[in-house]
Amino acid sequence: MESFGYTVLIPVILFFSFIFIGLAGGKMNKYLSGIIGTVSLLTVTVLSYYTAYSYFFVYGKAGGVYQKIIPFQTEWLRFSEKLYIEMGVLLDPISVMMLVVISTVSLMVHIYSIGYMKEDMGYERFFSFLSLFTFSMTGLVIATNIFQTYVFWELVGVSSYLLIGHYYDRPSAVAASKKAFIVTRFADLGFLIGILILSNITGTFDFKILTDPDGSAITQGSSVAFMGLSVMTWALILVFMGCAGKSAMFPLHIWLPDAMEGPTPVSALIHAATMVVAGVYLVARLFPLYALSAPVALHLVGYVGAFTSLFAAAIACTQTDIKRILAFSTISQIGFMMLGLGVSGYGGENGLGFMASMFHLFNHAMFKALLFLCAGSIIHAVHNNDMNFTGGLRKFMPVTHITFLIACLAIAGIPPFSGFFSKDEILVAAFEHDKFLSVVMFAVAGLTAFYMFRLYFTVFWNKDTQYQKTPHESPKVMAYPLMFLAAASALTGFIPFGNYVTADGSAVETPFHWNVAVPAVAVSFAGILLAMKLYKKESDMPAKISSSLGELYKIVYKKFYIDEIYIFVTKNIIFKYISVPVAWFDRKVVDNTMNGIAALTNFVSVKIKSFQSGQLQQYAYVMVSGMIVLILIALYFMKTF
Amino acid sequence: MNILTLFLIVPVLTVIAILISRTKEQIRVSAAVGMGIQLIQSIYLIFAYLAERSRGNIDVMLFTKTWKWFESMNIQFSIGVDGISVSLIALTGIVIFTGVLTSWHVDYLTKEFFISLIVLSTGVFGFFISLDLFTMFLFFELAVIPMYLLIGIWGSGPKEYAAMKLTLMLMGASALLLVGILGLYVNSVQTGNPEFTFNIVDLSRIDLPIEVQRVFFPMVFVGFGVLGALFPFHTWSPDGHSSAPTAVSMLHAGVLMKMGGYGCLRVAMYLMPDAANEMGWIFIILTTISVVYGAFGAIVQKDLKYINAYSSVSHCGLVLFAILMSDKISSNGAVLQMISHGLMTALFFALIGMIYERTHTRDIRFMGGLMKVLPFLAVCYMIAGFASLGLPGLSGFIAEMNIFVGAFQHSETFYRVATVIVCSSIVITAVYILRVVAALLLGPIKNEEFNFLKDAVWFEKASTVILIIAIAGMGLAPLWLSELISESLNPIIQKLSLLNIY
Amino acid sequence: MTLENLLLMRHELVLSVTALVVLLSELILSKDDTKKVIPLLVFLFLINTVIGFLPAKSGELFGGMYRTTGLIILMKNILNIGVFIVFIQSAGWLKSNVTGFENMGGYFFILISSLIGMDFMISSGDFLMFYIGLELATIPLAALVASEKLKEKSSEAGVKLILNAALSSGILLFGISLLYGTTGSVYFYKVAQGFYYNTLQVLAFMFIFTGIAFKISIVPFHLWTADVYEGAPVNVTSFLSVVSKASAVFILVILLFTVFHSIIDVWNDILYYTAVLTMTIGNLFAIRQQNLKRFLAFSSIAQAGFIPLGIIGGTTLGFSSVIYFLLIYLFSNLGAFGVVAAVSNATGKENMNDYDGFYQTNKALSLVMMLSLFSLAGIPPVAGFFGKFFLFTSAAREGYFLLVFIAVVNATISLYYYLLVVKAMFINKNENPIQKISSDGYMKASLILCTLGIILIGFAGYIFEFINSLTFGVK
Amino acid sequence: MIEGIGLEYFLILSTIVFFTGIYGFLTRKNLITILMSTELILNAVNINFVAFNKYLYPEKLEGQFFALFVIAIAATEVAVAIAIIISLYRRLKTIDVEKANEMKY
Repeated sequence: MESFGYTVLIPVILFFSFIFIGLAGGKMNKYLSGIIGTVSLLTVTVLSYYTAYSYFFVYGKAGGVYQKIIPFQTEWLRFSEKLYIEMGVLLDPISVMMLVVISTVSLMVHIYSIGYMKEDMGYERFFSFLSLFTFSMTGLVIATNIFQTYVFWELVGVSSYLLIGHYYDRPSAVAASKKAFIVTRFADLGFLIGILILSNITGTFDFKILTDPDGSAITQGSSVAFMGLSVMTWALILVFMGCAGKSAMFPLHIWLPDAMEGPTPVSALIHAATMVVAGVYLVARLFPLYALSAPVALHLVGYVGAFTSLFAAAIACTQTDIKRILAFSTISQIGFMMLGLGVSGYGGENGLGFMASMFHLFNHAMFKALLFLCAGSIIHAVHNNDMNFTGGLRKFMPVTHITFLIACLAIAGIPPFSGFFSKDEILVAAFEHDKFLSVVMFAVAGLTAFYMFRLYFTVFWNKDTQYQKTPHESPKVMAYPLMFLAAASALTGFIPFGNYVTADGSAVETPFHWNVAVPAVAVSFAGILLAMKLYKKESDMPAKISSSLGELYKIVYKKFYIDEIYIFVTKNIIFKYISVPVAWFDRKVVDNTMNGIAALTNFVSVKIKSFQSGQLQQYAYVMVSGMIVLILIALYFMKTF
Repeated sequence: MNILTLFLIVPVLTVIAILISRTKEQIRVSAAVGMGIQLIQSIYLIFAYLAERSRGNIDVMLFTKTWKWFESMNIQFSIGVDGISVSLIALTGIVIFTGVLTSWHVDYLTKEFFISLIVLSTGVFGFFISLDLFTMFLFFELAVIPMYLLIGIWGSGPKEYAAMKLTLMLMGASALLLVGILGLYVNSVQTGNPEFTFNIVDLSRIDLPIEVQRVFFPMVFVGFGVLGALFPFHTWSPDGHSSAPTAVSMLHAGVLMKMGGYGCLRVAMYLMPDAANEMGWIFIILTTISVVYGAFGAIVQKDLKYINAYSSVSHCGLVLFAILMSDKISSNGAVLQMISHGLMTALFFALIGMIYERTHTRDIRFMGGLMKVLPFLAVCYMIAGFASLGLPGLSGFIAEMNIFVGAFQHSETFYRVATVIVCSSIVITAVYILRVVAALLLGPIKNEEFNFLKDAVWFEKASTVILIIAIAGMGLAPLWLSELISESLNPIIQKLSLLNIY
Repeated sequence: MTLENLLLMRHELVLSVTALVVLLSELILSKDDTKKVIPLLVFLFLINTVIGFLPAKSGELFGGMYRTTGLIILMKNILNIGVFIVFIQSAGWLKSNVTGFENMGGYFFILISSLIGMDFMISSGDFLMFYIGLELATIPLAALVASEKLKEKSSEAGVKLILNAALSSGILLFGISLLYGTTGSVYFYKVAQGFYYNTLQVLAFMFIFTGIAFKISIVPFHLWTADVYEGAPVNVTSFLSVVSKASAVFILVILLFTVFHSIIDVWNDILYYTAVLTMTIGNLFAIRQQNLKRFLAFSSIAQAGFIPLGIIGGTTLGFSSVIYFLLIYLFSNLGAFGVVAAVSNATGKENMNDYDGFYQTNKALSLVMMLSLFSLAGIPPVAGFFGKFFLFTSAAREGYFLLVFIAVVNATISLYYYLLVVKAMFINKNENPIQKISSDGYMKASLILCTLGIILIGFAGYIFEFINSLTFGVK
Repeated sequence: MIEGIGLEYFLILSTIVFFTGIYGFLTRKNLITILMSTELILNAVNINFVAFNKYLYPEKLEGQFFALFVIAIAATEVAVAIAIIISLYRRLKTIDVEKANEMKY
């Protein structure tokens, strides 16, 4: 058995890279910081790959089942004998897989950014925060206990905040970063309370104990507590709330499209490939609990995933901002993953959904990162985010064009690209589990193909736009990551994922269901053809269709007015009807009460001043009458004896 | 010589040194040196304490020393420390030292300023080392009074009003407190204790009748609670903090408000556990309101210091809330929160002071984009903000998590519901912190004149860096501090939980 | 009666000698040299004060009309210290020509006679001696209050004092006559034996209480105080507010503890109500005052309201606290009055507004003033805190928590107006602050003395222990 | 001992005189009259002392001595009071008590 002790270096290297670039970045050559960041990431990637290799192929299995290995653990904060936070490394199939995903995408993004951010003022800051993010994200996935997850959960949130707000002199970026942080923070409140309840009923934070399918944690807290659901169900629903926030599930998705204000590499890394799937990861991490202890919560996960998926896909069809389309597509794809988890059971054949969801997560990371980086490339070339201002770019940017097409095919689920395999398995799982959901997901698959190719055709075909400056292909440092990711998107589908990543660690057979795969591919093709018809050539068809849909189109275009509702709730209700009154109450009522006591004292003081009239006889009068009153009091009290 | 007496002797020597100084430079240097020594010995005290503990000394209080003072009243000058006071003394050492550094530029009546500041800090040090309620009360008032002059003379805005209000409200609170401790004293003759006493250690061995506790627990709790910004007696805080000069805001929010929490824990809860369990719920409601109300109040403020003052109300409310849970984890969290809030609010006020000196306004509506011109201060401000909203890796997170986890272990639903409500403050905190950060530091520069601002100078950098190191150190490696405190909480919690029903 | 016996009343004897020497020396000295009376007097009085501290025996004289104990000697010493400080504070005022005093010897003679009266009053063993002492203490003061011929306020104050005093002593006498009628004696110990719950006797007690409360200026017998304090010369005011008040408190406590102890329940109640009234009314009036003398008058009324907290319950510890409090009060109040006197002598300004920006020009004086006021307000670490704290403690030990609470709240209110003065001196801006005042050595010495007292008495625990050892067994 | 007249008559008399004095003190506007009223009060006291002494405790003369001292001290009091009143008169040109109210509130 190899000790995986070196894995602790993964976050440690990144942390020091962050500190070093952060403190010394301003004082050295600006490109050096990029190099340092990339080199440390390269080291981390090598380590991750090595870990993955030794875990999956050499040491990880015991008795045919992948074990949870904790090579490193140190106590960080002790609450009580049983409740303590440890910082450690937990290796199991999903965390190792996530390490690979994170390090790969992050490395690509680092390399890409060396070129992309070249002219940026905050170059060192950017790389320092990238390191911080990668550190937090790796910390999150290798967490040994739910509190460690929470710690890094918050840290990825803040690095996301910092990176979205990279262009801090742009009010829109500032607003977007704020929104992202606050919305996820609100979701984290649910997560935190969920943790509190979990810790209260199980008395532990440790994942190993919590997720032991034969352990006591599964059976605890199953008594009905509140509104017909068990305590455990409530706890897991609250934890899922946190996941929904981070993974932009409806109705907490509103921050993600705005988060596109950040630099595009950031969107690729954080808001497409890694951080946003943290929610999925966490549900997967706690999957035994969900599956065995609180099936209701798991259903909720599935339904929320399905609904969000459809909802976001519909919106994506109407948007014109390239990055926003990708953002909604991300939301939609994460919905897929959530659904995959939601329709999964624990172990064996039932665990197909889990495995498919993880598989999709893996594939999605590759092709979505690719999409974003391509988008970055496009934006870099044309200096515009809106797809209506682009067209015919295939001539100018061949590499971007091809890689983008591969990614589109992958996301649309066209065989043999990676998306096909994972999406197919999710659909199979859904089909076996819940017919209704599977119908919904078929529709989403079609919509996905449509809107992605709508984007593809509009940008690369369509009209020949006249550009102010002729667009050019991106430099090599940006092109290589695209190529690498394109290769990954094309090929990762062939990985026999079921052998490695499953809910209970033992391999799952992934049978090929023709009755699901064929219709799915057909639907996708239909979507692509429709998009081709509408957008390959410049035409007024799309406009006609949208105007014929009228109000419906507008509602979808306006993203179902969710943002407006949020603004109404925050600005009008919380600000106007809570905060302002609280501030008013504090100043006018509480404070004035205190001032009033002082004023009253003064008032009395003025009122009684006539006693001191300066008249000698009045003094004597008060004296004599005061004496008489005192005498009466004395005599009165005497009677009691 | 008892090491603790040094905490009182050094300030006296410093004051003498300041008195005989001739130039402003000499005054500053002697103040900084004196307070530097205080800082060093307060850090040393932690190690000395740990060494003594590891030597197997299991007394409740270490380094104790008692002098008879007023024998016929059995009033002693009794000092000693446990883990809680040691860590709060370290906090005080840090804050007063950085406070002196931030006041480097005080030009008007420099001598008097530093003397008042040092007298104030002496009161705080004395408060934390006292084991006798009489001396404790003495130092409590000693710490409050210089505040009047400090705010009144060197403050800004409606300083006279604010100073008077702050002083009177705190002294009014001490009226309640005084009656409370006299109540303890008068009822201290019980079985096992033949003589009236103010000594906390002696008092803790007595089981006071519940009727007595019922009367005096609220008095002591409110008395200290006012200093800890207990709703609805917190209104001195926004006015006071906003008018006070930088160092005073730092010390006041950073340390003085902690005396409230410490007193509640050490006197109210420790000495009157029955009443604490019985009447705790009233104050739980008040502190819950404090936490949420303070946070909501902070959202709409426009003055930087007001925002911070309301946030202090919220954070200090959390301290009292946690103490009232009479649970070891949350009490540990309470002490951690005191330290954490002390550090970060000191940092906040220091930074606000520095920014104010440059921009001459504290109104966030007229500011923006300072990140461009004052990168150092801006980054520090953001770090303070993150600490305040409970970012892991900084001190606030540790404290809050201890409080939430601990409070949620309570068996009664009422307490858990209160905990959930209090938890929600983390979101509201995020809202107002980010709002300020966005309005103040980010975005385009609103005022052309701001383009010519100069970033921090050496003493400003020194003071902020010290505070940030402390905040991050506590946030990254919380275990030793938390262990230091929690071991000392044992006697208190034992006393409380012996009587708990669950 | 032997000489040795006569030495029992050495305080009064030495004082009488001093008074006569001063009076005679003025006759001997030529007109231009009259100022030399001051150092002579200060020297003599210092000797007198020191003699007071020499060890002495307890005993009785004149068949029990006069008695002395360690405690009574302590009280007299406290009064001596107070008068000594008042004397050296008045030097500057006497030397300046605003007074209209041709012969300073007269001033000193009158004050010393008043002090002799107080000493006799404290030492009295029967009501006759008590009455004589009381009148001897009061009547000369009235003359002194009215002595500033050039000021109209002065004679108005004199009239108010003498007539009110006459009324109150008439009431007091009526009470004594009733006591005599019901017990058949005017000796304290005999009266105490025949004293019990009897309507007529309680009536008599109330009359006597009124007479003494008038001197302590307890509400509702306080109304003369402010006017008299304002009208009188500053130093006479400080004498009135400190020495005169302290002596009246001493005799009140002695009477309550020895003569009227059997109706402790009655006077506990009476003290309770009057204490609350006195503190509150004193504070409420003090808030608005602009004239510093008048301000200090009301503040001293409020301070008087704290004294019953120590008396109430009738414990020796309370008695010690009262004496301790008065000792501290003496230094604090004289410190404050000293500064007011210094300023008033130099500039004639007595209003609070005049003190705006005082710190800029007169650092030492404002610091003394601040310390004195903080001591009056009961702020640590100065002595006033300890004095008040012990009063509160002794009341609390008797179970009067509500009273203590009211008292502490009143202490907070009093802090407000003391801070107003501090604010004027330190915070308020003023274009033309009072010029730098160079006070004479006497004033400086007195202020240093007061400051030392204010700072040290609190910390020196053995002073309290010493007092407590003397009060032990007073009942 | 006066035949047929009991102690109570003296006491009634002295009480009447006492309250007459107080009444006079409170109502008369002339300072001298007020001063005279205080004399009435003191005289009431003297009546008391002498009467008590004579009727109840004739074996000792405490009461009578007390009365003598009261008379003497009253005389000094009057002397000082009148001196002050004269000094006030010099400035106010009146001895109306209501005019002596410069200091108030």
